[in-house]
Amino acid sequence: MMHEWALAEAVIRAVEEIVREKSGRVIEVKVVLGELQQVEEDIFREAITMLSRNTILEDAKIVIDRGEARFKCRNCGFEWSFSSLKSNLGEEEAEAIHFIPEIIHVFVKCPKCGSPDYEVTSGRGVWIEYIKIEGEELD
Amino acid sequence: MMHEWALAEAVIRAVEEIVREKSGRVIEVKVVLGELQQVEEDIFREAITMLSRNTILEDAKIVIDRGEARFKCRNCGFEWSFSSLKSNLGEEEAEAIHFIPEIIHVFVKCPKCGSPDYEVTSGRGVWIEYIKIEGEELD
Amino acid sequence: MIDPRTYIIGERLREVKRIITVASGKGGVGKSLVSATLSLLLSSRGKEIGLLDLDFHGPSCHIILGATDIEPLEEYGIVPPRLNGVKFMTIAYYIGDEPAPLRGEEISNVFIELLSVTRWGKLDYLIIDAPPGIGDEIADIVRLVRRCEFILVTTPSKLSLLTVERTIKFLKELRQPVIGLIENMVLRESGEGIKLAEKYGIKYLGSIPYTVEIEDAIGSPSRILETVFSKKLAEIAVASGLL
Amino acid sequence: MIDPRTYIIGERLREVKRIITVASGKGGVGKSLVSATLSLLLSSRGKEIGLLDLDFHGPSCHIILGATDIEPLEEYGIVPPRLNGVKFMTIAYYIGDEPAPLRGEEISNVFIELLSVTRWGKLDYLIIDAPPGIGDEIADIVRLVRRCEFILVTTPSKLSLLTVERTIKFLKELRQPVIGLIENMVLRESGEGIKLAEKYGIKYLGSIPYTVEIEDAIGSPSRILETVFSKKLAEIAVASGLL
Ligand SMILES: Nc1ncnc2c1ncn2[C@@H]1O[C@H](COP(=O)(O)OP(=O)(O)O)[C@@H](O)[C@H]1O
Ligand SMILES: Nc1ncnc2c1ncn2[C@@H]1O[C@H](COP(=O)(O)OP(=O)(O)O)[C@@H](O)[C@H]1O
Ligand SMILES: [Mg+2]
Ligand SMILES: [Mg+2]
Ligand SMILES: [Mg+2]
Ligand SMILES: [Mg+2]
Ligand code: NI
Ligand code: NI
Ligand SMILES: [Zn+2]
Ligand SMILES: [Zn+2]
Repeated sequence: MMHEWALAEAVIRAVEEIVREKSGRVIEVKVVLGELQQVEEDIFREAITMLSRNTILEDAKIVIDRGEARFKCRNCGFEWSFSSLKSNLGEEEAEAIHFIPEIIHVFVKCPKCGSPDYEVTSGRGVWIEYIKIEGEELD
Repeated sequence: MMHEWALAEAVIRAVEEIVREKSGRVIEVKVVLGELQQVEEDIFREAITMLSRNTILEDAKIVIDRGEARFKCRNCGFEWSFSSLKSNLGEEEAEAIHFIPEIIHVFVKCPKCGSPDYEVTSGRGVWIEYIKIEGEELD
Repeated sequence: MIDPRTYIIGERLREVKRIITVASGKGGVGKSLVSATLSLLLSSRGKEIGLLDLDFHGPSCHIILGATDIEPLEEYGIVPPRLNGVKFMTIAYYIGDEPAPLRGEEISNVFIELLSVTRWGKLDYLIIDAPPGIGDEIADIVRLVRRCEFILVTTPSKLSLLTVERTIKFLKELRQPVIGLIENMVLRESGEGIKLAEKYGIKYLGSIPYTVEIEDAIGSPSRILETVFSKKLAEIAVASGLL
Repeated sequence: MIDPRTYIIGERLREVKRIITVASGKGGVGKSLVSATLSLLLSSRGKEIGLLDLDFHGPSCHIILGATDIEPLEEYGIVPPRLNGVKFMTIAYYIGDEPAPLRGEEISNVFIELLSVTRWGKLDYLIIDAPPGIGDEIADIVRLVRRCEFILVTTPSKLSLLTVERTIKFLKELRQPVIGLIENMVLRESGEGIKLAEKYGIKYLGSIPYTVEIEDAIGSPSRILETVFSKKLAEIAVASGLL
């Protein structure tokens, strides 16, 4: 699912902008792939590697981590995790959520009370956890 | 401004509901009056005292604190405090904000860029910070 | 940190017999005109009525009712002023003609604040005029009021019917009672509103014709009550069991 | 935690010459019909057009355009499919006929996600169909797109004019350029739209008559282009300098 490239491009552009006024070299960037969006790590890493060429990220270490997706019902307070329901999603549904994570509200209801009114408390999309540049850490 | 009574009533009702299933006596309740709503502390305290009679709060100590109101602009990122602009508010405006704190967006713009699109990061309304009951603290 | 406000809402609505939200999902279908006119009608037939305008971005009921020179009384909370017998609450008292550029969470906060300090007293019906949308708009009413019934409004246009269909599905998911569907601004009967109601087992409450003279009646309760719009709505109120 | 998405939006819109948001504040005034028809019109006159439906609760442009059997292509992002020449993006591709009960912050998130992965390529105009409301709805467009121009739509009704007036004030506070005001669904000329435009120094782009036959044209681009609605809108496009 090749829109991983668009997300990788966003990460690189963000790092470039954020470190623009810094003088140090970028040493390490940690990216968290929220479980909900089901970003394919291999493709994402490949994209980052390709797109980093001739940028300030060229020699940086890219640490990629998975972020657990969790939900909390605004109606009954119940909390649950994405992994507990993944198998119930059809292919079309998973694909829609892959592009727009919030679409989960259309397909998944609170397992306890059935309400669609719940919060995605973590693990939504792609985040940069930190950027290490020489002598500094940004987050 | 007597709607302080309605807010005090809400505090008492909340404490009653929250400690309903607990066995211990309520020892202390801390209430924060967000600066933005300009709740009159004397009236509020009087209301709490009157309304506490014959409730589980009858003998509880009520600690009342003021919470600083702060804002952050979504457009330019500027942060400022309510105290820095209080004097610019007319009486009608202050009264409207007293009833509905969000009305601040109608009268006050970001001091740096003029945008009405900013967040009230703290000090909005009335909050219970904690409830101490015998052997336990709830917050 | 505990927000005490939601705990008092039940108490504030204790003497309100029924709470009816006029909703649609779609904008411009006549929710506000239905809410305000229904309030006037029920009040004129001896019911004790409250009207709460929840459209903070485009409050309309005060314009329809011609509410000028009234404001709420501050008395151990906020007591809504009466207008033609109707106890009426709106954000317009506080913002006048200015825009209230509130975001989602802020809108929820205003709603909670209004529910927790407004003293409606005894009411037969509290009518809530909902804004367009099916997110916070309806979810908050359901979550905070807890015992709402819904009247849905659509026009005969596909664009409205398909959005109202989404709203019906949403209300079903939330297990909310729907009194029925009103088809408004009807130029020629197409049967589409009836079909939609049947598809979801909802009562079709009736259709209201496109009423050109309504525009000149806006601002004057007595003139509104004389329009065809109001006459048809009175029949619908009977059909819904509200009268 | 840094959200990388907003940093790429400028790049995604780099080859888009002008971005025009059709807004109102009020619902049901014809924003979607204007957005979709304007897109068809400009495209038929040789402009390269993108259309983005931002009304996630009541998406309408896909119904107006009769968009069935098309879906976006996944290619280093999302490439919007073409419909009568118009590159068209909508949440309807992903939610079908189901309700998307999204709250304020979630709506912002969907908008950011769409802006950061959609590859519009070269466009003369990107037309954005805004939802009703003047909170997140407009504030997010302003904050994220950064170089929008607005076309405002009202009907001649007081209820619409007063809400659009709030929107105009809000856009002034945000220092956003307004191309002008369209008065839609006019039955008899009242001059109220012109007055509102003059009051705020905005260009009055013209009025569009209430067009009964529009309902039957919905779903068929070729028939829409033959309506009086479309003919008047073409004149307005010229008056606005878009054609
Ligand atoms: N039956 C009707 N005939 C003619 N105009 C109507 C009718 N119902 C509503 N309107 C007009 O349609 C517009 C939208 O009505 P409004 O009550 O503001 O809708 P909503 O609250 O759903 O946005 C207003 O100008 C109103 O006067
Ligand atoms: N000039 C017009 N004449 C007749 N009907 C119209 C006209 N403009 C819009 N409509 C109809 O009014 C309704 C609201 O239009 P829509 O584009 O959905 O408004 P919005 O996007 O502002 O909610 C639709 O049923 C549409 O077909
Ligand atoms: Mg598909
Ligand atoms: Mg006053
Ligand atoms: Mg309305
Ligand atoms: Mg629309
Ligand atoms: Ni993908
Ligand atoms: Ni007071
Ligand atoms: Zn639940
Ligand atoms: Zn600012």
